[in-house]
Amino acid sequence: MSEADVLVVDKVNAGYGAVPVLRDVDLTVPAGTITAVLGANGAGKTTLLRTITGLVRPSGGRILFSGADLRAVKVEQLVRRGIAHVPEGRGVVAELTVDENLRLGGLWRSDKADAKKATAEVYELFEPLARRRNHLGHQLSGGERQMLALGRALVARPTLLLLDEPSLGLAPKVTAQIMALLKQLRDTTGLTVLLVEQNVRGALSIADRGVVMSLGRIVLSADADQLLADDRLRHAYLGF
Amino acid sequence: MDRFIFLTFDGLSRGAVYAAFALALVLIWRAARVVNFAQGAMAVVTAYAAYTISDAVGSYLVGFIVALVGGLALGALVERGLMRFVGHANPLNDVIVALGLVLFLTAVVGMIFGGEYRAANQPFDTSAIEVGGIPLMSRYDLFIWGSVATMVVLLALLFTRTAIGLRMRAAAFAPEVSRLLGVNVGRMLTLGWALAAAVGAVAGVLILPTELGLHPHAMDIVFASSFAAAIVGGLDSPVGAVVGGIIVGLILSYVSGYFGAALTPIAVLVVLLAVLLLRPGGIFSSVRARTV
Amino acid sequence: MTSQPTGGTVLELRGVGVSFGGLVALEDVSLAAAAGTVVGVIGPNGAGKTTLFNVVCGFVEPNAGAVLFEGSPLRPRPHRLASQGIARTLQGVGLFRGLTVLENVMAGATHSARAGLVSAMLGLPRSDRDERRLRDEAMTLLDELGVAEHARAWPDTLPYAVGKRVALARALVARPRLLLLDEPAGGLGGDDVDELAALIVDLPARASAGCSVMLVEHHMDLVMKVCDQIVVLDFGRVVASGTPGEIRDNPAVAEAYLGAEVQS
Amino acid sequence: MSTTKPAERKTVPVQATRSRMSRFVVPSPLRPGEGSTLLRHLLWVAVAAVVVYFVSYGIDPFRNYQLATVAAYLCVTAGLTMLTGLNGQLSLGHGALMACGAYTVALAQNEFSDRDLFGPWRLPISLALGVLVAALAGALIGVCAARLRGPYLAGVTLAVALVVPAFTTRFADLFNADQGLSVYVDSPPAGLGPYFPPERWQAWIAIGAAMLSLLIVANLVNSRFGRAFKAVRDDEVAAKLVGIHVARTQVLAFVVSAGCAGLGGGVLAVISQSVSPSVFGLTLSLNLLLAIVLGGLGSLFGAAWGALLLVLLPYLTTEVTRGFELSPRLANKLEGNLPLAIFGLTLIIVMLVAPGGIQDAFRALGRTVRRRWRRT
Amino acid sequence: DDAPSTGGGGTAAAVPGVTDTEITLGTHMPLTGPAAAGYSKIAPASKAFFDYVNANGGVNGRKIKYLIEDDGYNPANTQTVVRKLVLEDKVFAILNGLGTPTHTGVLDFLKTQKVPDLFVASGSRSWNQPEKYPTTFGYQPDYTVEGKIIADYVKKNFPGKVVCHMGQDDDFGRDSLAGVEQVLGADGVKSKQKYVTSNTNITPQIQAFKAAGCQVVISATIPAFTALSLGTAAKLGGFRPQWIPSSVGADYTTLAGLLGDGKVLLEGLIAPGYLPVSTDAANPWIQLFQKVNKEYNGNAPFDGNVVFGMNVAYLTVQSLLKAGKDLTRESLIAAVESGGFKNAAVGPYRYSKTDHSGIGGMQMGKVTAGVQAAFGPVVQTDDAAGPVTEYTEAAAPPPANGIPTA
Ligand SMILES: Nc1ncnc2c1ncn2[C@@H]1O[C@H](COP(=O)(O)OP(=O)(O)OP(=O)(O)O)[C@@H](O)[C@H]1O
Ligand SMILES: Nc1ncnc2c1ncn2[C@@H]1O[C@H](COP(=O)(O)OP(=O)(O)OP(=O)(O)O)[C@@H](O)[C@H]1O
Ligand SMILES: CC(C)C[C@H](N)C(=O)O
Ligand SMILES: [Mg+2]
Ligand SMILES: [Mg+2]
Repeated sequence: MSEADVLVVDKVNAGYGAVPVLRDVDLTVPAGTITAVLGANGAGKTTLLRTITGLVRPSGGRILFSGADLRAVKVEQLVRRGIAHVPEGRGVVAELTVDENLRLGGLWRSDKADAKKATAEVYELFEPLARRRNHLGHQLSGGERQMLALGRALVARPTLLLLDEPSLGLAPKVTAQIMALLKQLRDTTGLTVLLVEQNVRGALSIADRGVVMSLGRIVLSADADQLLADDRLRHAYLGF
Repeated sequence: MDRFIFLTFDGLSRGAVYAAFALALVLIWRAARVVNFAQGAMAVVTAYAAYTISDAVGSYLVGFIVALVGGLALGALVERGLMRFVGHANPLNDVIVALGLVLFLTAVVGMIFGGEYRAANQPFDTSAIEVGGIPLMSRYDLFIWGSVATMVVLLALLFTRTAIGLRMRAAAFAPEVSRLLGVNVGRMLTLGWALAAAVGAVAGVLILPTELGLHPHAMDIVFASSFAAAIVGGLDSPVGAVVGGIIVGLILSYVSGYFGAALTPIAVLVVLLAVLLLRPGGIFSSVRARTV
Repeated sequence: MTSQPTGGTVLELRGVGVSFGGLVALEDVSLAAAAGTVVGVIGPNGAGKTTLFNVVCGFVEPNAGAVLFEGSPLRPRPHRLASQGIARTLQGVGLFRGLTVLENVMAGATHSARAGLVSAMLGLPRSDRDERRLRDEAMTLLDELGVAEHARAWPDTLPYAVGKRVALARALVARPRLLLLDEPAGGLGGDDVDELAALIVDLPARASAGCSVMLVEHHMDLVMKVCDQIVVLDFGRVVASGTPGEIRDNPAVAEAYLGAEVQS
Repeated sequence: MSTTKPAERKTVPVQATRSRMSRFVVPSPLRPGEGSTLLRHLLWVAVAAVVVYFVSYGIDPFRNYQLATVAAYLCVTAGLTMLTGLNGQLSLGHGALMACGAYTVALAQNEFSDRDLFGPWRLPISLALGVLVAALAGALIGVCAARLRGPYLAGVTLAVALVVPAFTTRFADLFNADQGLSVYVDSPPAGLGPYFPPERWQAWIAIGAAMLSLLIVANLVNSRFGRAFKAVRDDEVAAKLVGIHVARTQVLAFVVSAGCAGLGGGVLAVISQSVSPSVFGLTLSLNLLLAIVLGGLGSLFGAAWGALLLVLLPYLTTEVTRGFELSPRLANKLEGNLPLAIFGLTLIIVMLVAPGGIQDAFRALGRTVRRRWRRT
Repeated sequence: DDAPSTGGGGTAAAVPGVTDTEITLGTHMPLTGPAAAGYSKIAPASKAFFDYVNANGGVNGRKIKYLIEDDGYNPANTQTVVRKLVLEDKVFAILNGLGTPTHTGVLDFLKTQKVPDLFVASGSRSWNQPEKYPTTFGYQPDYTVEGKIIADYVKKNFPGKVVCHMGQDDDFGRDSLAGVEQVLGADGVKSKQKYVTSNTNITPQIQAFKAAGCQVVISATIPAFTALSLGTAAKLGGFRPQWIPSSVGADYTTLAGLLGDGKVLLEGLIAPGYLPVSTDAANPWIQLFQKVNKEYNGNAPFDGNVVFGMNVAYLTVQSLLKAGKDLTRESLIAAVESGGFKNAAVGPYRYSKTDHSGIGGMQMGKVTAGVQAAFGPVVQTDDAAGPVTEYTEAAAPPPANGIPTA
């Protein structure tokens, strides 16, 4: 754990009701890096993100963000501290329009002008959204909703971005575009990203580190290049 | 013809009453996605407070303010103290708790104030202004219409133009996502309940002078008609509440006037069916949700 | 009744157009899927792929064109689809939360259930026999897909990949002659995708429920591996169609859909 | 680089969690290798009938009357919990459907006895007619209901609940407006002896009807139709895709539950020997809803708890408050209101502590006890 | 345990609800719900009077215990609570059950149980069917009798005026209209309007009266709708016909409370009554009831409902005394049928073996300067074609101690 670690997950246990999911999870995310969280379905990746943002209450352990324990912070305060979480499964408010969804992302910000600018950038990035500004969320296609959820997080201009399978349902071109964007944001603004992905190769291609989860534990944590390069590791942990 | 004109105006002034109360239902629906069956009982409670104080002070305005403030307080109290703790094992739990609240509130009001009807005084002359020998609307009716219009405009602005309105809507539809976006969902719910109860309370004091008077069940029938009005208009739309209120008001007036008061429930049912079979989400429902 | 047309065209769209208000979602779409093959539909987000499926299923009324199933015009109504021989899975999992896995799959066989209302209300042996038959069919299929052990679990408690398999089982139990899969690999991890690919490739040749497949998917590995033919949609129009190899080499497709750096 | 052993990869990664979960999974109603649904349910009915038979001898006439009322409500709640709990359609108008059954039974009984028709079959025939008429009305409402969802369905059914008095007033010659009709009911069969209390006979009739209604609903719920009900409730799109006609399924659920309501209404008419519109008002409809939710939505045991509560709760609250000695001044204010307040408060508290209803609470309790038991 | 649940009588020891020291009576009343307004005060007033009698030695040494059950004016509840009273609490008699639809439902039950069903609080004619319901007795003048009496008054005092009728859309309104038309003829009533309690907008009906040029409106309305009618009429361009409501909806105290500032509209209101007006402080009966109200009823607001309840209790005590020490259900019914009761009622009681209807006479009352007072002769009639005649027997004051004697 060092000064530069913006997020520290320390021996966290969590679960649903009586069912434990996360077991003694330790994870440190240095500022300005992209960490890919990988693992099979049901390994606990989503649960890990939800525990970090307090949607699931940990039964043990600590979660530190810039040194402050997040367990004492209310979920609705996180965005003000610079944490944005794009939940699994297109967290679009289906009854609001595209525009309203994006506005929602920047609501907490006092710099209205910049929020406007950020919105414009999102429209530029996801051109299908620009054509659907006044459509309701539920009218969108699967991929368009995913773009909207992502775009909304970007409007908030976070310092830590938690993404849960952002490539789900997106065309390869858009996925590549997003990966490139994340990389660019990391490099230019120092954004820290915790990226849960099934698209292992895509994720590792931009990530600094890769973390593999299995049965609620972190079973491997390595540099992304190393993971990609080492066939044996890849086979054992990622199955390709 | 005279009769028709008279009945039309009568229907319009009754419609204002239903519109006022339907607004409260629309508000709570938009803010918390519940049909507040306790809205009537809550309005009765605030009305008792308002009339007791306005009688004591001798000022209508004070009573009006008491209703408004009392409504805010009661709404917040009900949400903070009760609705917040209702489990969502199924969507009906809210309804059942609201029904329990109705029984409780009416009983308590009955204990404190007794079951007698009390006169509900009004600030204005209620004599209808006559045009060509046909009594049309009283100044009090106009006052109601004015109040309803003001509330509709304010609410529409609140919901569509302000950040708070956007937060309230988001919180109602997608609480978890909203929290992640920094919306204090709990506070939005409290606010929604408080506003709805305040609108309901104001509607209550506006309505009571046109009803039998104040008693623990004074809003029972109003609730049923207003619910119908809100549904006809579309529960998501404040304007819909007004249009629904007018439709229900007119139907009741025409049917009582031409066919007898006993038939009005049947007429309301027929209108509800006619409207909803054509537009299952009410007249002002938005685009049909894409399901696949 | 369920004679398998060999060689012919199982599904054909002729000049189908759909618009939502002012938005054109599909425009003059014509395509044909040969029986016994796997046809992939790909295209950018919002290109109209799901809408295309919705037209075939009757959820969306086209404002132009015709749909032909096994050579005869199809006036699709969603609830008649299963008995006509078409099954579909939904984006996501789409299981019935209040039914166990087994019941979910049994529900998939609704159109072959024969017990009448009266025998059901009275609990007559006729209804019991019917139920037993459905249950056996469902169990068999769950077993074939390797998820029989979850038969009595509730969908909410299933791992995602298992849920997707159960959804597939629910579609297959109806013995469709055409199976529409909407993003079957969405959210699946690497191994699971491979297993799914193997399964899909097998479908047309399966002894028990051989059927043609049409699938929408963004997972290019899978599409390239399983499809005999691929149709590319963009802005509601068919912009290319051909074998996986042809599509991969089509520069227009690469530009509109795959992006500069093609993911293999 | 950390060095935990790589996990074995399988299609089912979280095996351990899974199997622990599945212990809580209530077994599906279809157990492999089981026998006939009818026989199994008939056995239940037979056991219940025997129990009730002895109970009815052990209690006084008023308790028998209460038992009969519970049974009458049970006919209705069984159907309603299927409609609302399993099929997801909210009805605030089942009181009106009960009225259909009740008025039909009233008219039929009076007509048949005037003409001395059908002898011992008179009551069953009247009740059957009541069920039929209510089912027809249910079909009519159901067809409209099938297009509506959520609060819109609630609004329409609420309007249905309110039309009963209007009908009885409009057709006052037939229904005798507010005053209602008295219902001719034969006295208990002579074979039961001269001093057989009529309340016990009524209880038997009502219990018989309730068992019938439960039997039919239970059979249906366990059949493919029950599966279709739930499928439609959970996901209409998916239901259509598996070949379920959503609207038709919803109408079917409405018709069956309306038939049950008709039976309950008919039985109520028989045990109270009278029908009048205000019996079947909105209060009744709302009470029925209270009953099924409080009992445990979607469960037939829940329906039974609910029916029991509907009769016992008002009775008990009144009894409790009766215990207080009040000055006349206080009594004037509190009498009537105090029981109501307690009733309302009880509803709220039950909903807060047992959001899944009583049946669910018992189930949870049973689980805890069993777990404790295993541990010790 | 096969004993009959009925306690049809027999030896004194076996009489349900009667012991050497106590007589248990029960009633069903709307204490809660929309109909409770006003009516909820009746039973406590009766109970207060019983307490007064009990404190003075009771009836033949027996104290009266009065069980009040709330039915919320819902017939389903009435079914339950009356069965509870009879089967569980084993009351000796049901007294003063209120409401037509509510009480109609329990007539058959009470008949099979042979329970005396005394002084039903409603003016329906159903209670007077001695052959069919031998144990049931009415109390107040039925609505047809009342209609005839009002119409007769109108005929004599408002000749040539346009007469109209407003009625509740049930047998209250129907019977009243029948009585009115009996006297005035079917075309003697120009406009006939009906209202239902579930629809509080009666402007269309009042407008119809106005359009028809009604000068006298006879109304069979409950108090809330009497007040609403007056208020609504006043709003419609000062439409001020002579209102003559039924006694059911004419209690000044209640109406004034309903109208608030608008109570000036009550000036000149004419209505018949069968009991002394509650504000008539000079009446010795009112003085007695006020005293009881103060001492035993927590000094509840004193209105017509209190007078009604007290007088019912008075009549009950008279009946019990008349039934004698050897109290049985049969002896009580025989006592009531023997008739000849005298109390606060202005007219005669008509009870006999063949007549179970109640009070047969009424006197008109009028509001002048905010005081409702009776005037003119007491008149009586039947619910058939009989004429309306004057009743001349003078009213008697209560006994000095206020305790009824047989
Ligand atoms: N709400 C819940 N209630 C109970 N168990 C849950 C819940 N959500 C998830 N689980 C269980 O917790 C475990 C971990 O789930 P999680 O969603 O975190 O996995 P994941 O790694 O994100 O998988 P995927 O790749 O499928 O998204 C799984 O076994 C899952 O079944
Ligand atoms: N019911 C509807 N109302 C309005 N617009 C709609 C509706 N259904 C689809 N659309 C629009 O039509 C277009 C095509 O949608 P469709 O869902 O078919 O896309 P898709 O190809 O499946 O995309 P994806 O890959 O993102 O799932 C989208 O832009 C969508 O917003
Ligand atoms: C309670 C009565 C005095 C009046 C009422 N309308 C009835 O007849 O029931
Ligand atoms: Mg996940
Ligand atoms: Mg799609």
